[in-house]
Amino acid sequence: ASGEDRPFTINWSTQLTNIDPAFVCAGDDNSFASNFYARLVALDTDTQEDGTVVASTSPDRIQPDLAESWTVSEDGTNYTFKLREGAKFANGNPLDAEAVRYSIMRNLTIGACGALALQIGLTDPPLIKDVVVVDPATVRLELSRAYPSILVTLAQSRGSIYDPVEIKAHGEDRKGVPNQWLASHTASSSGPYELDTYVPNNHAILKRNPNYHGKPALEETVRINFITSVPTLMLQARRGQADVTLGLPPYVVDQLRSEDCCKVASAPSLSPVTVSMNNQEGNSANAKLREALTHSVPYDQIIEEVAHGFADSYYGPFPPDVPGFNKELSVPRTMDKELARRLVAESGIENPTIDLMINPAAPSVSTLATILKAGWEEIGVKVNIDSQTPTSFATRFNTGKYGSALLFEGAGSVAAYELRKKMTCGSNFNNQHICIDGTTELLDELGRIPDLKDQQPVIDALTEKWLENSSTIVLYRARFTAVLARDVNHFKYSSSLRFSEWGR
Amino acid sequence: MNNAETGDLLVIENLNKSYSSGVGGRKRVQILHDVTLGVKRGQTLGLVGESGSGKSTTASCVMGLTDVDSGSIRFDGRELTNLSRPERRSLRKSMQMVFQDPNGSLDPRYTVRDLVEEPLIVHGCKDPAERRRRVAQTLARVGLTEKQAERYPHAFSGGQRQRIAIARALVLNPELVVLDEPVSALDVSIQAQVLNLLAELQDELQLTYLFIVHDLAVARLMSHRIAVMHHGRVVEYGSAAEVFEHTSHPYTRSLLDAVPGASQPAGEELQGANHA
Amino acid sequence: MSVNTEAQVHPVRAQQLESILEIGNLCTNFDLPGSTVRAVRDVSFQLRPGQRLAVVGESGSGKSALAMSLVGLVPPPGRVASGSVKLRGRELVGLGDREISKIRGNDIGLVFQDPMAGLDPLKTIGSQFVDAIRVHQDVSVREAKELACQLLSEVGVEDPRRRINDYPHQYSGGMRQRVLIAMAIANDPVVLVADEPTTALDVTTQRQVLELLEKICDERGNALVMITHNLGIVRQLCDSVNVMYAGRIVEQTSTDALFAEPAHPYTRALLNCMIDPRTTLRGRLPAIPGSPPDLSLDEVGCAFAERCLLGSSQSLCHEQRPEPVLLASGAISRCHFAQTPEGATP
Amino acid sequence: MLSTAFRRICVAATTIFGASIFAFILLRVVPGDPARAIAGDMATDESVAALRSEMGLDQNLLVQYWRYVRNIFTGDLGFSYSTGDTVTNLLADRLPATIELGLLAVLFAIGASVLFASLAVYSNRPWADRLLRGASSLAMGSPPFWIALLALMVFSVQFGLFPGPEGRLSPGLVPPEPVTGLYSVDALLSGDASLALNALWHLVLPAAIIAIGPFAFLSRLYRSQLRTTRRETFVMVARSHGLTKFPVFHRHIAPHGLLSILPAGSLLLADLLTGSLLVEKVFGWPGIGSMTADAIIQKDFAVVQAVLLLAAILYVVVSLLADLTLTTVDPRTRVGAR
Amino acid sequence: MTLSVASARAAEQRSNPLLVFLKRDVALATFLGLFAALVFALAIGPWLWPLHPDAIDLSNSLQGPSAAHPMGTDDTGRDMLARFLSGGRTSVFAGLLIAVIGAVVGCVLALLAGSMRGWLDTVLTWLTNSILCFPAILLAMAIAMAIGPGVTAVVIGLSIHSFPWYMRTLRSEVMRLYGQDFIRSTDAIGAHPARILFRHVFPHLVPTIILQMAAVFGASILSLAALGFLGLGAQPPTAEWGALITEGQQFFLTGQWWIAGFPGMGLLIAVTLTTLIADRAREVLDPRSDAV
Ligand SMILES: Nc1ncnc2c1ncn2[C@@H]1O[C@H](COP(=O)(O)OP(=O)(O)OP(=O)(O)O)[C@@H](O)[C@H]1O
Ligand SMILES: Nc1ncnc2c1ncn2[C@@H]1O[C@H](COP(=O)(O)OP(=O)(O)OP(=O)(O)O)[C@@H](O)[C@H]1O
Ligand SMILES: [Mg+2]
Ligand SMILES: [Mg+2]
Ligand code: NI
Repeated sequence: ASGEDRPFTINWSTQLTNIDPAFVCAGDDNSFASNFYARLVALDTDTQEDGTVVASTSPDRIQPDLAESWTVSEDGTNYTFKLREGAKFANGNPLDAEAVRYSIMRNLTIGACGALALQIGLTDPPLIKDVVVVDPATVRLELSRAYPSILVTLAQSRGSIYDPVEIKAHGEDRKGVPNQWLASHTASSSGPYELDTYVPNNHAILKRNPNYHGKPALEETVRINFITSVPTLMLQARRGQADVTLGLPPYVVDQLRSEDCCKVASAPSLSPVTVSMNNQEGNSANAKLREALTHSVPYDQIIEEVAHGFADSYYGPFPPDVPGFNKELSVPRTMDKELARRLVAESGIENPTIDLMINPAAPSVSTLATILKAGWEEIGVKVNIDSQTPTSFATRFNTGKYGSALLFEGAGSVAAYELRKKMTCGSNFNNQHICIDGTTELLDELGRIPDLKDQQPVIDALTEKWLENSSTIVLYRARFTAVLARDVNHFKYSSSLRFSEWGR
Repeated sequence: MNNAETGDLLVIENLNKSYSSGVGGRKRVQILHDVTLGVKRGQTLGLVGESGSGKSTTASCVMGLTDVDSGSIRFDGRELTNLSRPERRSLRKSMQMVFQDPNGSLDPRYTVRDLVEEPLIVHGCKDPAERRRRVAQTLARVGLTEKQAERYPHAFSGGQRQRIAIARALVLNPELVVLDEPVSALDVSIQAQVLNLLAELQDELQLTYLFIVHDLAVARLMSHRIAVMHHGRVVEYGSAAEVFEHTSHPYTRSLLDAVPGASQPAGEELQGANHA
Repeated sequence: MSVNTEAQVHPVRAQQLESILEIGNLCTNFDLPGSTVRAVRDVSFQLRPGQRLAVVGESGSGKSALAMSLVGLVPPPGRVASGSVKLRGRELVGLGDREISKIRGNDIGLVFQDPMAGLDPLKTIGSQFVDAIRVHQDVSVREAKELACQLLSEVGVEDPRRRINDYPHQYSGGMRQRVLIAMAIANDPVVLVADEPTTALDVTTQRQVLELLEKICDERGNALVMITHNLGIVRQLCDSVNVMYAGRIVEQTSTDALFAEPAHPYTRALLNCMIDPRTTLRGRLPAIPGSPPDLSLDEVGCAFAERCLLGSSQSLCHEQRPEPVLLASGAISRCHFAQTPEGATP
Repeated sequence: MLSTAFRRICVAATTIFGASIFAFILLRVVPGDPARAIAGDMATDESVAALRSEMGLDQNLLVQYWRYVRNIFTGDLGFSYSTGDTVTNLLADRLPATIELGLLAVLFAIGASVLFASLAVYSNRPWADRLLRGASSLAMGSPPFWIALLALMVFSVQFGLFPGPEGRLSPGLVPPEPVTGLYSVDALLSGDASLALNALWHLVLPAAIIAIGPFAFLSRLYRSQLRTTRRETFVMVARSHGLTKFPVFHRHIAPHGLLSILPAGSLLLADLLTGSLLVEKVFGWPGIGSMTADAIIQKDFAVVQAVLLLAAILYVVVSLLADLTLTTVDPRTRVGAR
Repeated sequence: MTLSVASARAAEQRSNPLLVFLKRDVALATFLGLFAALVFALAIGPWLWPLHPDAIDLSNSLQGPSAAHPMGTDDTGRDMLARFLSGGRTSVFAGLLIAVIGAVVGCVLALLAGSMRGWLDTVLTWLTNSILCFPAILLAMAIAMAIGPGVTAVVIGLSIHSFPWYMRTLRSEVMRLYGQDFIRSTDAIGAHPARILFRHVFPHLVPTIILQMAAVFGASILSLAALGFLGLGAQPPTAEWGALITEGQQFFLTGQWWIAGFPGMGLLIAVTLTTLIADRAREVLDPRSDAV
């Protein structure tokens, strides 16, 4: 079939679980929901050599979106946004300050992932104290402390703005019991697309939103097929039945790159592949052992064989491209068996064993687990691979009830957020239970510095602590890849994918 | 109907038996109606009647293989109908049964010796040598050799199998043997062998037979007394000669007349009798 | 019965001219894995129009196999191995399905032993009847039905017009057998073969069915081959008898001769075994010792020798197979001693 | 007769009752907290507790069971958190796809098994029989998901004869106006023959693969029934009346064979369900099978429970129907039987 | 009754069943031989083929079949022959386990239900029917989902489905046997019910049990593989044929057919052989019946 007589088709290897922006945790869910909701501000973009447009997450380069302009108070705690006049939801309701207030408050109070991002790991007192409607075109965000990266957060799906009227019409939210309707429907769109049809785990059809205040979507209609079978994805990509194929495993991307059906867009992502370890309990609480483990992983081979080159290496609490990343500090660890054996001996644990929790449904996980197991057993660490279904994997991981877990992470795009989330002692969200002396003070200090450049020394100090502690094993940072049909000329990557700037 | 004479080994009085049938077993079909019979010690009672008239059911009741509805069965003066199961089982030492189909009534997985030995084991004969002796003796009595005893029932012809079944019944030296159509499944040429054996054994061991059969000729040949059953009732009961020569019930007459090759019967009589 | 005085002339040839059905050296085998059951062994006889021939013998002697061989219906793995079956001079063995089907039902009617299983339980009596008629007669369904009703009333089914639409399970065993008989004679066959038609029936019903058969043969004048192991039936219904033992016909004789002067020791033994309800008194019965031979083995000598009062002691009987001998009485007997004084006359 | 039917229905009802208890217990007593699953990983403990009481999970099992049954009767099968939709909607969405596939598969299975078994038995050639048995044994032993992969590779990738695993229609085609929910039928109804063909073309390969299991099972059953019937006396009787081989076969032998495979209807259904569970996944078919497979991986209790119950009810109902049909079709058990 | 050929054969067969089977039935002997060879090869796999199923060799990944790796290697360079053998062991062992567990439980319940009758029979029949109305795979899936995926869960799930399956057939068999004259005749000699049950009824169930075990075994390894394929059965790094197919599934279309190809073939062969053996055995055990 030629690409002309069908809608712009995206084949996506994912299983969405929820499309309520306040509720979603996973990156793919976020991306999908992003298409239907406007945000106050937008990220700036760079164009790569291969022509792919990549969003930058630097807080210094935030662009206006629904908010035409904004002012920040001296102490960095009050943000006042001036909204675009006449913006409307797809159903014609006004897209005004009240809608903004309602949406942000909903995300904050729902008690799920949405709140997490906005509140930096549910700190006390909450980061966002209040959202105030000044007039229908003006809204003020009151923070409890300075946090320059709040704009970056608002530029992503957590800043989604939806129609309070329609949500209320479909059942109020109650605490802990979310509006079930929103889980598989979208409230009237404020974003570039409207959701026309949605068959979970099967397909969705997106229609251009004529009332969108920004640049109209490139394609009138976008069809998204949710296909998890790799052969299907590959076959359809080959036959030109999909314009964009997302989520293909690297070896398939590698293979397709060499065929003339398609081209490959790739961009540095914020998705590290790590082995998270419980820093407080079990054998993995032993820092020497953790360090030993980091030194007996065949990094090069993994990047070569598993990631097929679509990866970069680094070692640190957050990946490159997150503002605040320090290249000097984040030197990748290397395979050194001698060192590793010595470290195991120093750890004082006899016949160490660790449990490696995996979710075998995710691509390449089995392969990675196999490689890790082999590598670690060589230095005398016995590995029990513990397979879990996606749900119980997520539950166990998020509640911190695991030894170590192989994980494809989606990192936040804000360094301070990442550090807080990962290093705050006793936080529910510090699911690795990393608690190092002195970090609390450093984190507090970080919260008092309004400017990113001034934050850097503190970030570096925290990073060093993290490194010393060998808190996590970072295997690599995966590059985002998309296989595009030959005639797709517009493609933009950001951590919350929006399809509106994709097209032929 | 004659009442059972006193001094009979087995006395059946007013036996009633019904089976449940129909939806959820709600309907009950009465199979036996007030059956009253007696078997004299050392003699044979022939029980004849067409198929489904309740002959086998009577035998089952006597053996205690099914429960009765009402009535009494006395064996050697002992009431059987209210016995407990273990008592009933131990009583079977002196009552045994031979079934119609010699192929079906012998467990094909047992050798002849095991089959004949089983009643002894069941009734607590612990001494293997003693058991062996009695098995050998019984087998010899029914005309089977020691060598044949090691074979399985399948290796025998129908007549021989029926001998095995008889040996199994006899090994406990019972007083009463219930024979449920023991020759009906056999060919004429073999039938005589078994009938002869049964007659011999009765003379020799003073056995009492309740002999169920539907062949009138055989009944007459073997029985001292005959009872004719029809639709669950005893319609005729008396000594063999009485029943055959002075047939009182029309059904018995029709049975007698229907035997092919016998003298030609009158058609009218037939019409009247056939309402089955 | 014409008696041929030339003792050594083959019996088949002797009555060739007038016979309607002629069976010559018929052998029927069941091929089992590893062995062959030779159920019918070298059987020859012929049937004249109107003759009523009984085939008697104990169970497993090959009676049914013989009956089936006549119309080529031996169930697999059985097959007619050799020999011929000639109907009015036309060879039936080896005919194709289509050809022999024209004979079945039309020239040779067959009645089976088990009336309960003989009718398709899913089809009405009428439709099965119509099928049976229309294969041979070019009539409409209506006419066929009409004919069927006539036949049914002829065999004593009351209210045939209503009952013809009934299903077989609505008929009693005796009535089913009547229906089967009616179907078998629907196309006026010249030969009616009845394979133990009454064995499965009650004594009283048995008698009625026999009378029906007798009536039919009287009225239609067809030949009858009656297979039975009941000598009483033979006496009542048939004029001549073939006695089978272990797949062979050991005696061919007339009914009268059979009862008066049985020629073969087996026949005599069989007669002895009959228990007459009117005359016999309790006592020792003359039994035939032993049991019939295994038909998958080849017989050496006379198959009956083991059990024979005469032959068990004779080495001749154990070593040499007896040939059929024509006796003065007109009977043909397969016994070495058929003509000895003891054998020829009682 | 009526009371027999009534009794069968009662038995069926108790069976379904048992099955519902089983399904309920299975997914309620075992470890794992449905509320946690629904509320999401990041949910706070209070919100999970709130949801628990909302869902009635804090009540005793008997009450829970009662609620569960009551909900079923009001058409509320629960909420599927993994898809964010009610289970009732999901089923309504996906059932037609599975039904369409299943119907064609049944057609294939019955057609092929009746045809081949008839041929093998009718021809009475040992080699034909051996071939049939070999084929059915092979079919019995073939893992459907693997065959599906193979078939995809051969027919779709190598030869391009059939579409790839792209669902019910070629991408971009608009589904017909729903009437029956079966695309091929609906397309015909709306007069779009090429759309109907496209739908059929997508159906053929998965349906054929799903049919393999039922084919194995049915062809064996039918063959053995034919062979048993062939030995029946009434067949010999019909032959003795002069009917030739073919009329006897199609008038007497085949009806008995067909009648006797009727009771196998429910087993066939179980086979079909199993097949579609696996094959739909490979073919990306938007039906119940792939939905269930996903739901199980996602630990989506509500969906699994609903599908379990649905399968049980279907099974019982189909066997009941088969039973009742058998009693009406078979004259021996029909009204008026003496 | 004459001493027919069939019964003579039956007698002969009882004297030494296996030998006589094999002598008479070349096909059965062949199938049994092949199956035995397969099982034997799987059993002695580690000695037969020295490579370890979990030993990775990244420099040798995705190699096609060769002398060094007769079944090729997977994406981490593990030897597929070693994995095939180890996977087969899992499959076959789990299949056997399910067949045996089901047989034991089902047989005990069938004997109970068939001999006691009454309410016990009613309850057990109800239980049987209630469980059997779920398709086996669905039930096993639900159980695996409830107690967490893995071979154990699937074995439990499939056993829960297999025991009623045994029970249903065995119960009716027990009922049938109790109606038979040889059981009644044993009752008539005064034998204790327990003796009748264990010495007479049970031995007659054995052929049925064996045939059913063959069927359950075949169906179980297929179901096991199906669940492995769906990600609920054997979990990595355990090799199991179904799971191997899943692992290889993604490579099927890129040309590395051997990863999923051989395990699928293994399944096909093992189950087909089981079916064929059961068929033939049924014929030999009961020459009149046709295989269903
Ligand atoms: N277990 C049972 N349940 C219901 N009805 C039964 C049962 N056993 C026997 N009957 C019925 O009881 C009646 C008498 O049966 P019984 O076996 O006593 O007859 P019979 O005289 O021995 O006949 P036959 O000569 O055929 O052996 C028959 O109508 C039979 O259908
Ligand atoms: N299908 C078969 N397979 C193998 N042997 C068979 C088959 N049918 C019949 N026989 C054998 O052929 C021989 C003759 O059988 P046939 O049925 O002709 O005997 P019969 O005289 O009719 O006996 P009955 O009086 O019992 O009907 C028997 O030894 C029997 O075992
Ligand atoms: Mg009886
Ligand atoms: Mg016969
Ligand atoms: Ni009467």
